[in-house]
Amino acid sequence: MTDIPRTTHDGRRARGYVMVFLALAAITAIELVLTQIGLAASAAGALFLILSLGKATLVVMFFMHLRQDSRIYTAIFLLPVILVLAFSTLMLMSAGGH
Amino acid sequence: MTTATPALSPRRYFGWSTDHKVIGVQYLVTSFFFFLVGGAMAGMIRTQLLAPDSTLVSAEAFNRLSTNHGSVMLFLWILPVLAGLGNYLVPLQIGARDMAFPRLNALSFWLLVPAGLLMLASFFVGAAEAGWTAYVPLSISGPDGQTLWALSVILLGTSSMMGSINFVTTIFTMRAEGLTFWRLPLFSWSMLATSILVLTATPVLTAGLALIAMDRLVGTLFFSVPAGGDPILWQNLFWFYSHPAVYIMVLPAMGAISEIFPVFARKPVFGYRMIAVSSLAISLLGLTVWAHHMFTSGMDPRLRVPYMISTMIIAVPTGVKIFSWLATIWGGKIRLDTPMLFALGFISMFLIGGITGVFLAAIPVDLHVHDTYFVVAHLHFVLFGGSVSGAYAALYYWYPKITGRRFDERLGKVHFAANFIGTNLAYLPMFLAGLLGMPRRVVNYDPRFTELNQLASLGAFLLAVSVLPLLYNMIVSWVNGPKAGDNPWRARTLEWQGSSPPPVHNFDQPPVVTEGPYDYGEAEARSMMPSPAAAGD
Amino acid sequence: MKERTLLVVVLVTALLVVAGIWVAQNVNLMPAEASTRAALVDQLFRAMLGLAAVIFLLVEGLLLFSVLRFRQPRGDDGDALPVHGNRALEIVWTLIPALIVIVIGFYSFRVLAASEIREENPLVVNVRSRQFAWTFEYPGTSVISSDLHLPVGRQVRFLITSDDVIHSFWVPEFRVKRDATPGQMAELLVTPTREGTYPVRCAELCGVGHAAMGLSSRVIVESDEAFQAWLTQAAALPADPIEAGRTLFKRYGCPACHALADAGAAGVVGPALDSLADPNGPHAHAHGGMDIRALVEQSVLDPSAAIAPGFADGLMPKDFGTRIPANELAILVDYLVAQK
Amino acid sequence: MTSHTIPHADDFRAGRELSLDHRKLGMWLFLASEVMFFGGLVGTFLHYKATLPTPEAALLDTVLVGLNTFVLITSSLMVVLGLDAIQRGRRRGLITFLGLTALLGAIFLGGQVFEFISLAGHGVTLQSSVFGSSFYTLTGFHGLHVLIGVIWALVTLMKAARGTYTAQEHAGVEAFGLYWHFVDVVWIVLFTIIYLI
Repeated sequence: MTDIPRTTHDGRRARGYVMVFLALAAITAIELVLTQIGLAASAAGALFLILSLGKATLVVMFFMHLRQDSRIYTAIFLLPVILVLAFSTLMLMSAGGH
Repeated sequence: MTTATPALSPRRYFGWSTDHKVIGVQYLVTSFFFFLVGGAMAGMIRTQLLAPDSTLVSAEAFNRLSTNHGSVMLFLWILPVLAGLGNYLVPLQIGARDMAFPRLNALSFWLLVPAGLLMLASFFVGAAEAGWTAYVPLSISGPDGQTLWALSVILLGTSSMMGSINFVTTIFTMRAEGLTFWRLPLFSWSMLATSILVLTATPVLTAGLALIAMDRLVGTLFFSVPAGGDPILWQNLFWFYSHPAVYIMVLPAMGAISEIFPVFARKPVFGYRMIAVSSLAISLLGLTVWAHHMFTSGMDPRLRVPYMISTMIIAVPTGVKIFSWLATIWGGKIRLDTPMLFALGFISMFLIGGITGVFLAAIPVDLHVHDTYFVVAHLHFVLFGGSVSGAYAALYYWYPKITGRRFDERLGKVHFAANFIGTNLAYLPMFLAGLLGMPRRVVNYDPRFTELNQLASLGAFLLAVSVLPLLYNMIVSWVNGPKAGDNPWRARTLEWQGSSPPPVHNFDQPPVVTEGPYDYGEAEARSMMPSPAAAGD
Repeated sequence: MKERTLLVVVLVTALLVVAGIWVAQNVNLMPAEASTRAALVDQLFRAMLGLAAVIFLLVEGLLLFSVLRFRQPRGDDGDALPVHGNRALEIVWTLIPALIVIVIGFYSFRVLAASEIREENPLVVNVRSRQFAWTFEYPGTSVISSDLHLPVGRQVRFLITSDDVIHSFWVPEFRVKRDATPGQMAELLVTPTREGTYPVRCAELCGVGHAAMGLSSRVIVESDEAFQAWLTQAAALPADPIEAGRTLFKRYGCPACHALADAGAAGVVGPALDSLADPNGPHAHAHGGMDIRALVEQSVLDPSAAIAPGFADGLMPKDFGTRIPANELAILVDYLVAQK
Repeated sequence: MTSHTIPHADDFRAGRELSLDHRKLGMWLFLASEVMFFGGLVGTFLHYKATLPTPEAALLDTVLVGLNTFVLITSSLMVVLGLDAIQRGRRRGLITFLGLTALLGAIFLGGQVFEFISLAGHGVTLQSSVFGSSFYTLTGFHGLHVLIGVIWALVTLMKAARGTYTAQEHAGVEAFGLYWHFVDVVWIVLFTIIYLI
């Protein structure tokens, strides 16, 4: 897969990956702590969704190289994600019409 | 200009081959076999419905016949025949030597065989009898064949998804030099739009079918009402795929029409970009409308109107396509060969399906006609009058390319006449039966609908007969039909520029494309030049 | 040349509009109009039919005209004029269908809203469906009937559910259907406007009896007096207690699951109830010091309390307590206890 | 198997013009369909979470699974470091990191099996309730994907050991990497909707 632009072959990229990893680990730790505190359900729900969105974006952008790859890959990944968000919201909303 | 193609033994069609042309023909022949199986089931159904209280077929057998008639026709005929056409033509139309993943391509065909056998085998253990829609809880308690049916459809979905991964990758990465997206032939555009739908919609049905299979085999409670399971959930999972599925089944046929009209009217396609964009618009809009199948079910009433609106919007790009086709042949020099006849038949019959689709989108009307014979007529006009006529047109149009032979024009016209009359005779009466109160999937009916059903059955029998000239023509002409030459229709798209049938590696040198696929009437324009070396002749 | 084509276009458009209006007013494909909703739906349907006729004639006409007018002249293998597109025309045939669709959408929305207006004091009818029969219950009375009787002119509020798989309650003459989904209660508002007898169809595949289920029940729309008369007659009980008991036994659907020779019942889902009171009969196990009358009443109101050996719990409906008025319960229990 | 693909000048020129590699494009398309497959299961899980609240949900041990999530995130780091290693021509580095990925994947699966056993001990099984069905199906399908990932990691490791991958040509490692990270992203979403909200 020779389409990734070559950056210089030093440890900079590896260090970048470790930084991303630390961020992911930190967010996960925060989430665990938050569960122990016992926040109000609705507030916690929104917060957790944002945190997990953050983690997912980090992995997709840096570990899966979507940041520097062609926009077409991003579009191919985003379309299903948007559809799943819409489908899940509808499934959450419609608890039957009665 | 083209090297002589080495004599290839027909045995290659029966083994594992990674040549997209062999796989294309394997798809076409296998799907045609299932077309005959599905057609036989339709024949039995229409024979049973000749009389209001006939006991020829038992209620249980009738439910199994109608369930599998629908499943076979949709999953084992329409999807594979269009996949076969796409497989054969997309690489040729874009100037590639083969698909991006040849082995994956062969695997996606060979999944079709076990899937088909599984569905037919279900008849021996009590076939599925909950309709092709397999609504729960009825499909949870059905005989073992329902599980085989679910596994068969999962396999077909997997095969369809593999095909789409191949199509999208091939179209994006293997186009010939100079063949930009705005020079891509419209059939390839339609395969691209179709593949987007397949990749986003099929997995959701696969998940739903997995839940049904687990409920039946492992005893999970997804759709067990006493445990709190929700039948509406299955309807959402099912229709999320099954409405895009009907666009998956019509877009390639529309693509074929967009290829045939310019050739037989000797005139460029009208509004090329609008047609290409319409395919994508239909594809994306198609993912937002699924719940218009559930207006009468217990869905959330507040959601009905948004679904009505998004469904009606789809009529606009469909209208754009139909008007563009009309404008294409306006002022043309029309030759009424068989492919053109079927393309014209497609438009006139698909139009009836499309218009009645808007009736069904209007909620108050749908609350009356949903799950009645009005819907049966609508779906047969779009699928049989539409997709199948389109597939027939494509088969006749590309027959010389695939076999190098000409088919018998008279038999083609006989097939068209019988098919056109048969379709209208079979399905127009059903509209009226549905409006007057005949529900769908019934083994017996109110005597007041007798005449309408007899007309419909007559049409169905004519359709059964109409397949004979097609079968005879396709087989006999391949063996000793006259040589067709490389470009009998003098078409300008890239697949017609090489030899017919094309060599195993499609093009001797990578072709260089210098102008659009439909530049008819340009005085100095030459057909899309396959390669610089040939520019001299 | 320009004027001639303009004239032709205007003429053709006028012709199409006239044809569309004629179709909208004269072609009627629907069954009798027997509800307020039917009138509204038929208006919408006829309007759409007129529009459909216009579009159909336009497209099929253009198709036919092109095929005849622009046939390839004999021996002329040349190409036609290289016309690739016409921006104005493409905009027109995108906007006009969009406009038509918006108008239809808005009109449909108004018809939908108008057909779901709640009137006060509707007649409530419970629609219970099971494999393969409809049962209509009139809350506040003990009337249970396989045919639906309705007073003309009064809004009916159907509460629709199913005991097993999905069915779909559809009266074509009312122009509406609603799925009966198990585990859910669906509401449907209909105001009958025309007396007469109409079929009740099942519009969702529900098994081998799907077709039969659509031919078994009818809705009878009648005057209010006739309806009240029917209601009281249906609720009436014979004077003789045993006769009354037998009627109630059948009315509440006991024969579907229980066998009882006296009532000609042959159900096998639940235990047979012949010689129920015989202490050393088949039901001796349950007596255990309980007075037989208390045992029978308990088994009707709370079936799971005592399950006869060899029979499954959870099959017998648990809501008889709310559905059977006290006086009728007493008659029924007396009837059962009288089975020696 | 008749392989007729004679070496041809340049099949994927059009792809390079769009800076697309056909193998990576194929992988992303496959992942798009996987997003929709898990979308169907997530939709089902959320629907029943909304309509059938159950005390059984309280039996879930968020802390244990939190650690398991940490294991999976670490394995994602191993994959990218492995990819970085081969891009710098260090085959040994790739082999080590792939081994660690497979190990961490196995640890994650072990953690899940442990959780399943403890839950089953509390009476929550596939057949016990709708919650049980939807929980085990969703986490089960994800676990299946992790298992396939562990096997794929080991296969890639063996091919690396045979010298299949070089600094110039390591498409197989990238494909595996995309798949593994995708499975990690799916878990990040599942962890949130099952355990956190």
